[in-house]
Amino acid sequence: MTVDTTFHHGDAGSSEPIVQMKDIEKHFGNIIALAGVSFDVRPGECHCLLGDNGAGKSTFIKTMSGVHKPTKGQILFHGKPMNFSTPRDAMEAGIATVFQDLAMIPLMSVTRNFFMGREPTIGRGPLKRFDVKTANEITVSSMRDMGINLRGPDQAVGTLSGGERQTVAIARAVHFGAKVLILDEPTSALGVRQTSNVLATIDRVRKQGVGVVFISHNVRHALAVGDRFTVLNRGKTLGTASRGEISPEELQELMAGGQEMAELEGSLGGTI
Amino acid sequence: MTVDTTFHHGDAGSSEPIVQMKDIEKHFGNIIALAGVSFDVRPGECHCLLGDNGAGKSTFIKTMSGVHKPTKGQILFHGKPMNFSTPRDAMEAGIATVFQDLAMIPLMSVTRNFFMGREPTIGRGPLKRFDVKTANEITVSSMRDMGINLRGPDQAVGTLSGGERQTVAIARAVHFGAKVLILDEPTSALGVRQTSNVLATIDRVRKQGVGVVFISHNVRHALAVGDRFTVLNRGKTLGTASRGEISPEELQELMAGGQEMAELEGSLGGTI
Amino acid sequence: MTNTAQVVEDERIKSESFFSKLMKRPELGAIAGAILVFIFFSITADASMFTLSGVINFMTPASQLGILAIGAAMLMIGGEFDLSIGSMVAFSGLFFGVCVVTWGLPLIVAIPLTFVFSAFVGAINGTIVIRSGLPSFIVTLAFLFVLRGLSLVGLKAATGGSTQLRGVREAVEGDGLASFFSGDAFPGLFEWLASKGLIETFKSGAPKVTGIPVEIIWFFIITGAATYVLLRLPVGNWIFATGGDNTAASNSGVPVNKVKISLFMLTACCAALVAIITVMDAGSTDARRGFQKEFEAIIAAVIGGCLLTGGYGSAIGAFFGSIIFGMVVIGLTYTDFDQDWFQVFLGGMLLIAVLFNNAIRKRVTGER
Amino acid sequence: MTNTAQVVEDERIKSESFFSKLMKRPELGAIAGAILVFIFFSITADASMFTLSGVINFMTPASQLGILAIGAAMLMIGGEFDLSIGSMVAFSGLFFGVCVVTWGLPLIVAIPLTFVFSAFVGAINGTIVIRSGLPSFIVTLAFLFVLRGLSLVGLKAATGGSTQLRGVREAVEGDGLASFFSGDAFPGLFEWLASKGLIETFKSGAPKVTGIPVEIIWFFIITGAATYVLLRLPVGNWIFATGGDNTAASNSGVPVNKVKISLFMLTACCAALVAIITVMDAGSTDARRGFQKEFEAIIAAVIGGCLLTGGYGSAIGAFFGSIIFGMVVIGLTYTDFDQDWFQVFLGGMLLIAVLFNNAIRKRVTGER
Amino acid sequence: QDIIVVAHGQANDPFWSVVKNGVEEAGKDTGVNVDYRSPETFDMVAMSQLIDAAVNQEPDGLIVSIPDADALSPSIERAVAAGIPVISINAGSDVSKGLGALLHVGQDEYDAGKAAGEKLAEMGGTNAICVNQEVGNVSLDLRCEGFGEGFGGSYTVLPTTNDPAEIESKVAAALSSDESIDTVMALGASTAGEPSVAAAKASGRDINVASFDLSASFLQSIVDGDAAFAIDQQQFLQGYLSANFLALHAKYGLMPGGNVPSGPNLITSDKAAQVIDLSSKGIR
Ligand SMILES: Nc1ncnc2c1ncn2[C@@H]1O[C@H](COP(=O)(O)OP(=O)(O)OP(=O)(O)O)[C@@H](O)[C@H]1O
Ligand SMILES: Nc1ncnc2c1ncn2[C@@H]1O[C@H](COP(=O)(O)OP(=O)(O)OP(=O)(O)O)[C@@H](O)[C@H]1O
Ligand SMILES: [Mg+2]
Ligand SMILES: [Mg+2]
Repeated sequence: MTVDTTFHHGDAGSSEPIVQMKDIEKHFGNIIALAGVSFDVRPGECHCLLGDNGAGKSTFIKTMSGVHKPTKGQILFHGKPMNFSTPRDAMEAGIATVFQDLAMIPLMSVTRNFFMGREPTIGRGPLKRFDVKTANEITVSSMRDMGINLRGPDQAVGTLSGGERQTVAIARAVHFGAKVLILDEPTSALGVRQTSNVLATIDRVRKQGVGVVFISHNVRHALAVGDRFTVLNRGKTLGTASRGEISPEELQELMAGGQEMAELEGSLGGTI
Repeated sequence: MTVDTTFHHGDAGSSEPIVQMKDIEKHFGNIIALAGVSFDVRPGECHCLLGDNGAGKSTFIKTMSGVHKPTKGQILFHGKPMNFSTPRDAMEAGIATVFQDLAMIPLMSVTRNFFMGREPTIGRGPLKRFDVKTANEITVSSMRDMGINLRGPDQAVGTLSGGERQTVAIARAVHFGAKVLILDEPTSALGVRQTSNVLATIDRVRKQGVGVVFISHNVRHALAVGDRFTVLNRGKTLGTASRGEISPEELQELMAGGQEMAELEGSLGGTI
Repeated sequence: MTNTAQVVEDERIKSESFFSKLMKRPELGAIAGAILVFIFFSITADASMFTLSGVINFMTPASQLGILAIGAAMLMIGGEFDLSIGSMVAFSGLFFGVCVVTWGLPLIVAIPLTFVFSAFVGAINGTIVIRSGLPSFIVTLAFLFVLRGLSLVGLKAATGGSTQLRGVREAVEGDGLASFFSGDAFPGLFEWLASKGLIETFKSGAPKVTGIPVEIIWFFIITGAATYVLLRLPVGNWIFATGGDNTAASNSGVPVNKVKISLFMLTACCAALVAIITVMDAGSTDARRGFQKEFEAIIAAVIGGCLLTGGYGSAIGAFFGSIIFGMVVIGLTYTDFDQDWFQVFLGGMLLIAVLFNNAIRKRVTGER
Repeated sequence: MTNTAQVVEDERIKSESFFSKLMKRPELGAIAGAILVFIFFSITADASMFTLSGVINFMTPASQLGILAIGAAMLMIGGEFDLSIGSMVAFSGLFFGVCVVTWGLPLIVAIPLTFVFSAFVGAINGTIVIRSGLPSFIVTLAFLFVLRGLSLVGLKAATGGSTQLRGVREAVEGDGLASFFSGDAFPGLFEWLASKGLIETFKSGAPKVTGIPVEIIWFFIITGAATYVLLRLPVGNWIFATGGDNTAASNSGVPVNKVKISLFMLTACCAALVAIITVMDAGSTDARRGFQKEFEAIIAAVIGGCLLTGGYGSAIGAFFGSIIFGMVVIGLTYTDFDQDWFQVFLGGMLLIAVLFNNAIRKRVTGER
Repeated sequence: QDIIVVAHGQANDPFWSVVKNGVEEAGKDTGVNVDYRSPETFDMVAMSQLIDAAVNQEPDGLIVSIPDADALSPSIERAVAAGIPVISINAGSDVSKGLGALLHVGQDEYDAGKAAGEKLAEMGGTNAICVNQEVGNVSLDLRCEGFGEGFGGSYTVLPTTNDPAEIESKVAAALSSDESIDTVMALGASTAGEPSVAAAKASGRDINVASFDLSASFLQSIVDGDAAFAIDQQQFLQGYLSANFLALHAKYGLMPGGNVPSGPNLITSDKAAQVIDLSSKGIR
């Protein structure tokens, strides 16, 4: 694996974890989605969460960001036991998440989606109101930073293309992610330009001391920005590796859950 | 670019196109999504449709599969002008599509989604009924072929993971795709194993003489299976290239719409 | 394709009791509420409520409501509403009455004609909804008013000024088809049972219950048929898909417009059936027949677990929903509560039944 | 962040007329229908309909309905229904009546007390909906019955057996606050105008219109306030988000439960306001006050473009929706149509207004 | 010349449709233009607005029913102030004069109920139910109250909806849960009366059923002996006479000197047969 990179990599293990999840279990009725997963994220690192489809990655990060209550297990925030009862609590603690389903309201405009729940205001007292102008400006410029030129900030999100929509969710999380930024397959619908922007953004916020949790099915993206790699399989942790300890092929095999894969096209060079 | 591959590649230009789209324009109110795009797909080839986010790829294939009516332009099916008024018409003509939003009903079971609109029946006359047993069997085995072991065919699609859901849509389209198979970013949420299965499947159906339209943001996936590559940008065609005529770097630059990209991590080796 | 549907044992699934599997089905969600209401009345109500005649007494209105509720439930599963069914009862009742009384048609002609006519009105409803893209709520609401108004106008025209058209009973007397749509079924059986002392009789020896009212039989038949259609026929799948997500269903090749129009026609036909039964039973029809039935039908369907947003529900749920509603409405007259409190109890019982239902289901299935 | 929101010229956007931009707004969708109805009546109705007194005459019921409709619209945008507002009008009317007549409280106490009480009932509604996860349709339906029943029981208790509580007008006479909630505003102005011959007078010389009924003023104030809240306040954004997709909103940090409960409290307060105004104006209250108003309020909101599925709509739409409904209901009495045809016309006019509305909007915005 | 009627009962209500027919016939006979209006449900607020609308059109005569004097008085007083001659019908005989109406044509609901109650008590009734298909409609509530007063024995109000099937079941339920009930008082013949007769018949007991207002089928039951009597307030007269008086008033300034009682009028089996035909034409 290449060592010379244009990205800085955080020093894993250097500091106290911001969020620590211990032996998390999550059951939906009779379905066991998580059967004991431990995980932590430290400031300034990018911790990749990898695994096969249905391994439980999304369920896990939803537990982390207050959407699900764990059936069993403990969540520590800055070392103290914490129980986020709503996503709002998690957000107020400084955790911002890009969910796999993006959590956007199709009928609402881009700006209104961007600031949903955390609207900037202008004026004071009873005249305090939604500052639409500032909001529009921030939205357009954040989107442009990610490589999307919006037709206008008042276009309904439902009429955006898949990648445009995903970019809104990422830009929003980056804008509000104070301490921890969780990205669930953020680049899945993105074009090449937008993807490179997102990877660069992850690197940038990491440098600012934010802890990043990055879920991806793309081994190469993970290796490009990740400091540590945790692999899930069928609701259990397969283990955590640090950057440089593991080769792309090994990682890919772990992600496939140890099962054999269809024969690969030569041009892919061994990784998908 | 590597020439030795494990995949067979169709001989582009060898036969009459199945579907031919000429100068398609599509406007939504005052928004111009497509400003004149021409495209065709021949039996036994995989024609990749590439382009930046918001370029109009999804809008284009929706026009092709009868969801949208083009504002201007002509659609030829086996050389004859054709006007699909509903997706059902297109399906009956042998076009199966995996839409980017998957077109699944969250509250319905996997099997019921799989066969939605084309249920297998058993019995005759007034006793003709939905053959649930066969349907379940086909669903479970198709999903297994794609690398997903379902907990049960009666799980609601809404509770599946992102990748599991996408696999249902792909398996369904493959099952019903008689002449043309359209895949809109089919691997975006898939794990490595499932992705390799999908790529192998594209190769398999192509060998059977089906025309495949494959949309992807992953240059390497496109090059691995594509015979021809058409790049869209801001609602217009940038041009079509055949396999071997174009290098990955060139293709990636076209896909980015000619705009510069963020500096890349070295380990990505030039392609995202 | 040689694999069987048999799924391999999966460590990610906890074992689940048969009961909990059962409670997960939307069909059976409403049963807990029905049992609760039953228990409530068996404690508080006069014993005569659950004698044979008492049961038939509350099942008759429940069945009339239920036939409508099942139509409404199927339409709701398909993602639309029909607020015009109540008015449709009056309107097709008028049409049927005019056929039989004014035009003197035999039932074999009048009944199919009434169904065709109602289905036609339903199709108009559906076509407007689909063509305009307006919510069915507002379109069928307009028909609620229009049909109710036309019933009044039509009645006055048919009777020369009165709001009641009578003489239906006399007109259909002796028509062989009448026994399928009015009165009681199996009178012979009940007489025999009475003579054996197996069912209650009046002092005169005549059975208290002379048969099962035909609407109850229709109610069961329609529940069965609707369940079969929803769960076993391709079109059932289409209905769920259409209601679950119109666009996704259409993109998957479901003929959503045909499905919706057919459902509007179906609800109209359910209304027509109720109209025919009640008009023949009462021997007359008036301008207020079916007043607010659309509302009660939707209530019954919702109690039975149908979602207002479409795509989820069941005919059996609507079946129990109608019985719950019917039992509560009639049951309170069997109790000693001051009847001024009727509506308070009605509301309270409905709420408790649905809450109980919900609580049981969550409890059993471990949902949160 | 130094970029401005000014978007660069984009070749992918066709230019759009100001009018078409306007018609895209949900606020103004209903205006076309209102104009159509206006034109219809200016042709068919008695000329007195559009005199000052005629306009005030149809604006009064439109305003009473409209105050409810705006509450209902906000709740619908937030993704829920309240079927209990009609009963709430009766119930809070009773409460207010009892405060004033039986307990003899001054308005300064009675009015806030009524609002607090109603908001409390609304909060119960909302809490049950959220805690149980049941559809608000069924929960508030239960309250429809319960509150209606309690109004009956309460009236009988308060009056010793009658279903009508009288004497409110006498009880509030001379109370300074009364003029904000009953009667006409600006009577002096109108008298002066009449004396100058600027407005119509009866033969006696008294002005036909003695002022603007307070409900009309309240209606305008509430429409303005609701529009401001929806479009300019953060909480407006939360309401749209909650109704658009509850889960997505919650995942994005919107306190959906608080939003919903507040909206239920708001609709209840709207009902209380209507109750106070009508009880003071009528001087009495009875058990059927507000009957079916929930239904009409939802109709007005839907005519005004609110989606039943939530997340879309506007207060101004509900404003025009109420005016359309009020104009049609009262307007028909200014025409020569026979009352028997009233419902047919009502339904027909509603449908045509909404269809027209829709057609214009599609035409103008180029949607298909 | 225009005469406007604003009543609290709907045009599709069997009782009020007869009033409407009376009004229309008077219009035909006298050559004036008559217009019948009512709120969509029993709604006093809406009714006062309809009166206001009528006043705005400055008709030559206004006919109103007054079930709630408090709620309607401002509107009626406004009509009187505007110089429109007003006649009240049906409900409100006690307040009619005070509000400035010229006279009242009708029957007091309470008195009619009392008359029915007395008659039923006379027939040996001791325990009754009063079937009310629209609880909260004050004029119906008054009928029940009056009935209770006249009847003397014990009675309960049975609240129902407008649905005949439900009414039949409810009456049957009430009868079977209380064996001592021997009298059923229905507040409307076609909605409540007919199903009550059916339920009483099915109970196999000997029960006196009486009803307010008329319907052909209920009258037939009286003839057949299944029902005791119906109370007819001859509401056709309320519509016909009031409209006629106002037409004459407009033409010649004539007006009778006092209230006209149109009922009560008990229709028992001896008279019922003659009435059936008229009833099925909407005249009685
Ligand atoms: N609400 C739910 N009810 C029942 N089962 C659920 C629910 N949510 C998730 N599951 C199941 O839990 C498992 C884990 O789902 P999850 O979404 O966490 O997977 P994932 O690792 O994110 O997969 P992907 O990479 O495909 O997104 C899946 O098999 C899914 O079917
Ligand atoms: N219904 C619609 N109304 C208005 N604009 C639309 C609509 N559908 C698509 N668009 C616009 O058309 C453009 C093309 O969208 P499309 O979904 O085809 O892009 P795409 O190439 O598939 O992008 P991606 O790679 O992100 O999926 C987008 O800018 C989008 O905002
Ligand atoms: Mg996931
Ligand atoms: Mg796309």
